[in-house]
Amino acid sequence: MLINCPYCGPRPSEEFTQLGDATVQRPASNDPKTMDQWFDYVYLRDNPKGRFKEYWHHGGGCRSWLVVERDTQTHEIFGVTTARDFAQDQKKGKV
Amino acid sequence: MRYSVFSLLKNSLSGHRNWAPAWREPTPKKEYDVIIVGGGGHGLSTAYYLAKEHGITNVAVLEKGWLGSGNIGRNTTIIRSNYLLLGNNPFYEWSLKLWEGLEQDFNFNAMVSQRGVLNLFHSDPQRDAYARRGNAMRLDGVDSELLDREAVREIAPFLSFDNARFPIQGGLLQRRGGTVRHDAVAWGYARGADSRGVDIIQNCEVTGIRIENGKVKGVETSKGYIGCKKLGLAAAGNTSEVAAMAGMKLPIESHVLQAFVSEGLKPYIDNVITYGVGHFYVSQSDKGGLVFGGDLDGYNSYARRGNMPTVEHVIEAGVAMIPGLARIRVLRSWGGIMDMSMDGSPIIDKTHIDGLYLNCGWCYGGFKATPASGWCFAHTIARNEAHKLNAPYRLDRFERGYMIDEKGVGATPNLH
Amino acid sequence: MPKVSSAVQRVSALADVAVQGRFGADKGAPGVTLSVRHPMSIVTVIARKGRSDDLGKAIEAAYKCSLPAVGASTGKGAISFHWCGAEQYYAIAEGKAEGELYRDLKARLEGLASCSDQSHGRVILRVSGPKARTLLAKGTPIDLHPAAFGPGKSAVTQMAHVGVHLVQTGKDEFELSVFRGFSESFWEWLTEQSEEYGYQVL
Amino acid sequence: MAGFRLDKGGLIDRATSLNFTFDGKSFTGHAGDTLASALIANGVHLMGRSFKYHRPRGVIASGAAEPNALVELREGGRKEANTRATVIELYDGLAARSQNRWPSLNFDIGAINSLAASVFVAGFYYKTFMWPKSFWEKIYEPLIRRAAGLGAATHEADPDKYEKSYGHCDLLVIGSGPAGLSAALTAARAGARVILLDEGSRLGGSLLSENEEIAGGSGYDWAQAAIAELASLANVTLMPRTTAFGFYDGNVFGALERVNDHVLEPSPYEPRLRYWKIMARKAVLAAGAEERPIVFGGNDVPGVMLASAMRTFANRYAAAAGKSVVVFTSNDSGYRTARDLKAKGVHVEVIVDSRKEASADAAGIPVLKGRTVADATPGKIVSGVELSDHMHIACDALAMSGGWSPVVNLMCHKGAKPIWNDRLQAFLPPDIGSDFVAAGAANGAMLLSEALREGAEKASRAVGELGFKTKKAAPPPCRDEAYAAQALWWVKESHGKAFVDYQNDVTPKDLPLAAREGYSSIELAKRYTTAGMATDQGKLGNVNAIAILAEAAGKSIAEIGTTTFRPFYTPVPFAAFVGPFTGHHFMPVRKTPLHDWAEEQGAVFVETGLWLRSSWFPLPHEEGWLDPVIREVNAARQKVGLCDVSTLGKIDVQGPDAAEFLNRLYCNGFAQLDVGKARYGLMLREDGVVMDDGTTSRLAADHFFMTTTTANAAKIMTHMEFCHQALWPELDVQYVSVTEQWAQMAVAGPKARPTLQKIVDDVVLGDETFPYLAAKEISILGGITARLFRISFSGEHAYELSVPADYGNLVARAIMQAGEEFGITPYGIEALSVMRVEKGHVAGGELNGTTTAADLGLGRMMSTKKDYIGRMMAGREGMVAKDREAVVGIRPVDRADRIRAGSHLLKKNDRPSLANGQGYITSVAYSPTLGTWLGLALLKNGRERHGEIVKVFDGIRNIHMYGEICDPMHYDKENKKLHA
Ligand SMILES: Cc1cc2nc3c(=O)[nH]c(=O)nc-3n(C[C@H](O)[C@H](O)[C@H](O)COP(=O)(O)OP(=O)(O)OC[C@H]3O[C@@H](n4cnc5c(N)ncnc54)[C@H](O)[C@@H]3O)c2cc1C
Ligand SMILES: NC(=O)c1ccc[n+]([C@@H]2O[C@H](COP(=O)([O-])OP(=O)(O)OC[C@H]3O[C@@H](n4cnc5c(N)ncnc54)[C@H](O)[C@@H]3O)[C@@H](O)[C@H]2O)c1
Ligand SMILES: Cc1cc2nc3c(=O)[nH]c(=O)nc-3n(C[C@H](O)[C@H](O)[C@H](O)COP(=O)(O)O)c2cc1C
Ligand SMILES: [Zn+2]
Repeated sequence: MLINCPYCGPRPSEEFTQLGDATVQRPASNDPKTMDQWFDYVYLRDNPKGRFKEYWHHGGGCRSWLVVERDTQTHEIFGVTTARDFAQDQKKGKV
Repeated sequence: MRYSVFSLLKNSLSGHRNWAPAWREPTPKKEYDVIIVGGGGHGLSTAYYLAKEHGITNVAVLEKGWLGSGNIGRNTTIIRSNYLLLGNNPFYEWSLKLWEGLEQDFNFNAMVSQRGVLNLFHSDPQRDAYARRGNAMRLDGVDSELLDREAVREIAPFLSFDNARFPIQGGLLQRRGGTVRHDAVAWGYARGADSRGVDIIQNCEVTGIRIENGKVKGVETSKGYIGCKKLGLAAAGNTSEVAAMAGMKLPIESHVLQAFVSEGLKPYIDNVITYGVGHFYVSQSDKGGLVFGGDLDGYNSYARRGNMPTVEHVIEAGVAMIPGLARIRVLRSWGGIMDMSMDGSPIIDKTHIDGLYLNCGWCYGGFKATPASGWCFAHTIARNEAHKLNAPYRLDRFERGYMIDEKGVGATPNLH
Repeated sequence: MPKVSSAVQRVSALADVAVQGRFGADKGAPGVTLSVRHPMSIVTVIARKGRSDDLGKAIEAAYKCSLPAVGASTGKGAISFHWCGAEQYYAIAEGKAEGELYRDLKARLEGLASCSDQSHGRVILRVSGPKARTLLAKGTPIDLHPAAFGPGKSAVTQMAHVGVHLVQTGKDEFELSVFRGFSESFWEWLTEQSEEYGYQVL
Repeated sequence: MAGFRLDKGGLIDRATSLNFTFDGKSFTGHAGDTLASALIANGVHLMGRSFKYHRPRGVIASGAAEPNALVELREGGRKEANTRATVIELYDGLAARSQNRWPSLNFDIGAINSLAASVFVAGFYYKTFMWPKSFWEKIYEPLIRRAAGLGAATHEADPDKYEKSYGHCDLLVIGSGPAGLSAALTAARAGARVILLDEGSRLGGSLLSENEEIAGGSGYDWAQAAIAELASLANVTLMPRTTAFGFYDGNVFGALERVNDHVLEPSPYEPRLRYWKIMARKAVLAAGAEERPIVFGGNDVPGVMLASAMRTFANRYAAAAGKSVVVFTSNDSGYRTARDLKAKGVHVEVIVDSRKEASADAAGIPVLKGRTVADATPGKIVSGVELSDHMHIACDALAMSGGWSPVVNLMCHKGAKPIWNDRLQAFLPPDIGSDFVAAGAANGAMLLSEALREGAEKASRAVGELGFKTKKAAPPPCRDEAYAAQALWWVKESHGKAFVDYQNDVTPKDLPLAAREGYSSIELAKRYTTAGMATDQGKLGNVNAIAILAEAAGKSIAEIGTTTFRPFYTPVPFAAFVGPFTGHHFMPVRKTPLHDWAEEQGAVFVETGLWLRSSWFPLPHEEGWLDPVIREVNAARQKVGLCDVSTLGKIDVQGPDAAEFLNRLYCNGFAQLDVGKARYGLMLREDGVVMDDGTTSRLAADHFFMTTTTANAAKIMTHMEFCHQALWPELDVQYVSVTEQWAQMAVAGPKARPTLQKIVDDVVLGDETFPYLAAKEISILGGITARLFRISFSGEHAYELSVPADYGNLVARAIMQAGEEFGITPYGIEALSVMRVEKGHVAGGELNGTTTAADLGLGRMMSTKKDYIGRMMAGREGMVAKDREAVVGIRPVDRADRIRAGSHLLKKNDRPSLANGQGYITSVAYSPTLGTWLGLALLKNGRERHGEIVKVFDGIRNIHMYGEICDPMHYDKENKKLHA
């Protein structure tokens, strides 16, 4: 598998590690009433068959966290952004 | 038709033209008492024990592909009960006990081979961890032995003792562990279930679950709607997808695990041996191929195939452990989809939906569980309550903070 | 600060390992030439949030050389800058006093970047010769063909299970830097892989 | 013709004779031969025995698909099993042995299995061997295992070298026949970077073995010219002896180059094999087509072979398969063999063509149309054939052709299924997009002109998509051989044993049996009969198996479909995937900056992750590990010790938000830490479990120096990057690993201060000037930059000193010198561990990935005033339950007993059972300070059980005793020594 790192260009997956779903958001509150949200964030997964946005870490390269959109059935990759940009968009409600 | 030497000889006289099918190819009935989704090891054994232990025979197993096409047909066939934690150990030991009498029970030679499982260790902390594990087994009377380097050498003199990057210090041995001919397990259970009246329906994909007033009514399938009173999910790597049909979101991710087989060889390795520093485990099939595997590819996947980095990782570890492998050729690689749970342990439980039961989260260790999983799941479905053995495998354990995490890596399924 | 006594010498991690000479296959001129650059001054420079442009200007002003773009190197005289991650650079210089480059950068880039001295943490190896590219292709997945790489390029990658910062410094000349602790192991790999071409250690 | 070697022609070098042995017998061949062609030229046909029935077998094919002629090759650590005689190039000194036979190839006892063939049908073993139960492992299985398998492999290590390399290209061309050459030429002329590879020893594909005409000359000459042109271009890499074995995501191809497999031993410095990962922007599969055998009685008798193989042996290797040949074909290509053999002076008795209508040129050889061969006479060499109408024809070789199957394998490796084509009676490659396309015979283009045209067209389109402009050029003119095929799978009139899958001895009766018993899908039938599961992976037999099963199941071939194509196209040696990372080079070794010093001090090193760490420093008279460890502990407790702790993870954390960042990472507070101070910090995972601990010091308002445990250093760095980049990108914080920049040493003991005082510049190490938890950048030895911390893992008055790594050994020596008068002693991680256990400091054994801060007795560190990773999940019911296991101390009741880590704890009077388990011992040490073994344990509700006597269960070592639970801090509870 080749991942096109926005910084380093296409690199094989041996330089990366994957962490899973990037669409879940860490809840902002520590209020016990938000426990359900936390549980959802830490434990539950949509686990889709098909398009999936996921975190990858370019540990064997520039050490950036990336968000890769990939098909979990075909492994086709549609796009890669940095986790930083993704998070900022997420916080602005864009994703 | 009972299988025996005599039936074989008798049939050979008639050119083997009179063998009865091992299972029927029935058309689905309108309704069943119990429908099991998934014709893998767990689904088939569940049906078998529902019929055999609970007398529930109006049962269908729905399989989207061919019988045994899932992980039961693609695993590295290792069975053992060398678990550490209370939630796991008694369950897997019960499974091993069932394996020990299985073939006579279902009249099919699945080649249960208790050739011993040896886990190597290479450091003091690893030794301590294995001592802890071995002691957990001994507490319940399960066989386990802690071997030192010389004792390991006696069993497997061909391991890399000399020029190793991580010298072998010893190993944990469970002699009752071993291997089983994987496909035959599916076939034996299918035949056993079928002969007790269970309908095994291949090429029948479940595409929807009908629920009314919080109660299961039936399933939509590629062969039309089929009603049922109870529905058990045993869809392994596809559990999330099927559970989503009932509106459930699970603590599960699907990951690919690869396995490999070498060209056929004369007897080369007698036991199952696992490496302690890289991910590698190997045994030799009765056909002569070295069957081996390693770690997950490390990314979510529903494709039953992996990529080269993992192939290299696994095989590098293999030769680090057994240098003699170098010139042996790897024949074939394939993959299976694991339902990786968030603590590495399975779930066998009722759900909040009346009549819907869940069996999933087997990660890469569910083959050895096949008998006990079916046995416990059948119990749970028949009695509508968990058996003592599967009581810890509750779905709500994550929410409540009672994980059964043997590896201690937390909610990171690709590390389990 | 008192002067470091002359008896106090930096010792390269490869001091005993990188022995000079001609090794490997004897096919005429060596296919690759290897050397250890030591002692060097190396400093990680990481831009403060939103200060990349100002950092570029400050570097420009202080060292008469621009901050490199992603995947590139720049250099002027004794100092060079190499991209090594998001808004992250190695400043590398030769012939400086202990800690001098670090103190210098830290003072000049106050508020614009965070600097950490890595002079001892990384070992820089030079690889050159007609087979340099073929040799490195045994380790890195980066396409080093002139159409894709070339002098002035800087990349971070992995070779032989070890993280490597890779810079092309000339047509057939590269510099690799690796963590000090791995350098001996990496050197063993590098020299073993060079054997078939014949190699010279300077 | 002398023997079976043809007088003229072929690509062998008659001037170079090579000696070799087969089963100990000496033979001679020529350069350019394969082992198979050389044996055939010597009149040897019997080369192996089959898997189940031990049938005598000879060569069937001439290349990679060969299922029968497998041999053991080479000796010692180089010995390899199952090598195909058809692909191993002959070299001088080659020694091969036949396999799976006893006592000899000629007389093999195992052949009696044939007598019981009527019982040994598909799946018989599932129905038998169940009684008595105990016989399986003792008797049946060992028997089966010994009978099964093929060659015997060595357990010795391989002395050869292996390499890995990456390749890059615009266009990868797999196969160098007419289609591949024309693809490569087209792309290369347009300036694209091309890699052309072929598994053959020479490039040229079928043009090396067929009589073709291209551009007015021979196909061979055209190929040579094309190869010469390609070789002259800088943008082309030619790779003969290279097999593309797998197609992976991202258009990455695995390939295996046999650099030195055609010689007795690789020359020094050179690898035997090179494993390639080729990243191709585009790729063309020009892998040709494979001829199919026909299933009839005795289709495995030595002397029966594929028509194309017989042709190849004659044309390329100048080896005649026999003196009187019968050709049996269902398509035109059999005629080609007949003509070529005749032209070479080999007598062809007759062509038997199953088609009633056929118009191919037989060159005057008699043709029996609409007839089929039912049986070849059994034996160790064919002596004649019997047609279905009982006509008998004598011969000593039989060429068969059942049609051609495109080599689609690689295009199906990602799961796409090939598509059945009725006209060609073959499976064609699926359309999987424009990055990887097929051309030539691999694409079902069976004519030479089509192959040449398709190669050019597909390459042109592929590189065109990358922006290269190709010149339109008409393909060179050529002579086409007609190709028309008719289905013929199985001659049912056969009497003798017929084989679908040669190696696994699958017969055409096994498949209907499988269907009858319910194993009717092709995948189930494959597993039940083992058809297609042998070393050739059904390259020859699968289509026949599918067709026979289709008929039995009453379905069409298209409905039945194929089994799944998987890597590896041909089997790949383990060593190839390993490359140089073997033995001691399996993983890189990481050495600390104090390694040389430690070595001087006689350290015994231990692998800790990738690091080598000093575990103890034995004196010459000391044996074992306990004595030195005791001595080292005593020295540190009573005098002063020096320990290398450079492996700790070290991270420079800087920037305006550095404090805030740490505050969110650690469960305890860091925002208020004073400059010049160090603090112990604890990090949780998001699920509330403890992840790591370490001391972090504030060197400046915006500069922290963080340390992590050795084991978690990389993980913590990655975790920080995640938290910063994905969770809190708004923070202005910078951090970088400086683990390798700093040599770090612990100086501990009552004399640590005076020792260090002698080497530091300008700092007075008094309790006021440098109190407990002070942290400062200083200089030592007259100007070496250093960082000094007054922290202690041992519980003694202690310091940690960081100095730039290149000075590490020197500084360590200087400290030794400074401490000499106080009796300074180096201590290793064993002594370090003893002291931390004595002090009850938690480490790896307790931070086991399931313990909470509270379990470790650190619950009060969890701040209630801030958000931090893990805060919420740590509050779940099960995470705060009262009966959780908490850290306690433990000592044997009988102080002479030795407790061991991994022992379980039970209530004093409870029976052993896992359910009764109360916890387990996590760490132990022999404490010279207290004169007893002691340890730490995790015990249910442990904090309230100090003083309780428990049963210590160490069943696996059969050692049982009683232990006394106590405070984990075994020693100096008041921390007097720390502050001394
Ligand atoms: C490479 C590999 C190696 C392994 N090694 C071992 C090992 O050595 N030891 C061990 O103990 N375990 C091992 N395992 C794990 C073990 O194989 C699995 O945990 C276990 O087989 C899972 O249970 P199962 O047999 O019921 O699953 P499966 O056989 O996967 O059964 C699930 C079935 O559900 C079907 N299904 C899914 N969705 C639907 C639907 N919508 N409708 C109808 N049917 C559906 C699937 O087609 C499948 O047949 C390994 C797994 C793999 C892949
Ligand atoms: N009737 C017949 O006799 C008949 C039938 C089919 C094809 N043909 C002829 O065969 C020729 C086909 O030409 P072509 O170029 O398509 O094929 P080819 O057979 O000439 O070349 C294919 C090449 O691919 C190589 N190859 C296959 N798999 C490989 C792999 N995985 N890695 C590396 N190399 C691999 C083979 O070694 C071979 O050299 C035409 O001339 C056609 O007329 C004849
Ligand atoms: C224990 C075991 C042994 C196997 N042995 C062989 C073998 O000898 N030959 C072979 O071709 N495949 C063998 N396979 C692999 C199967 O052919 C097949 O690849 C695997 O069951 C996955 O199915 P799939 O490739 O059809 O998806 C084996 C598989 C397993 C699980
Ligand atoms: Zn990158």
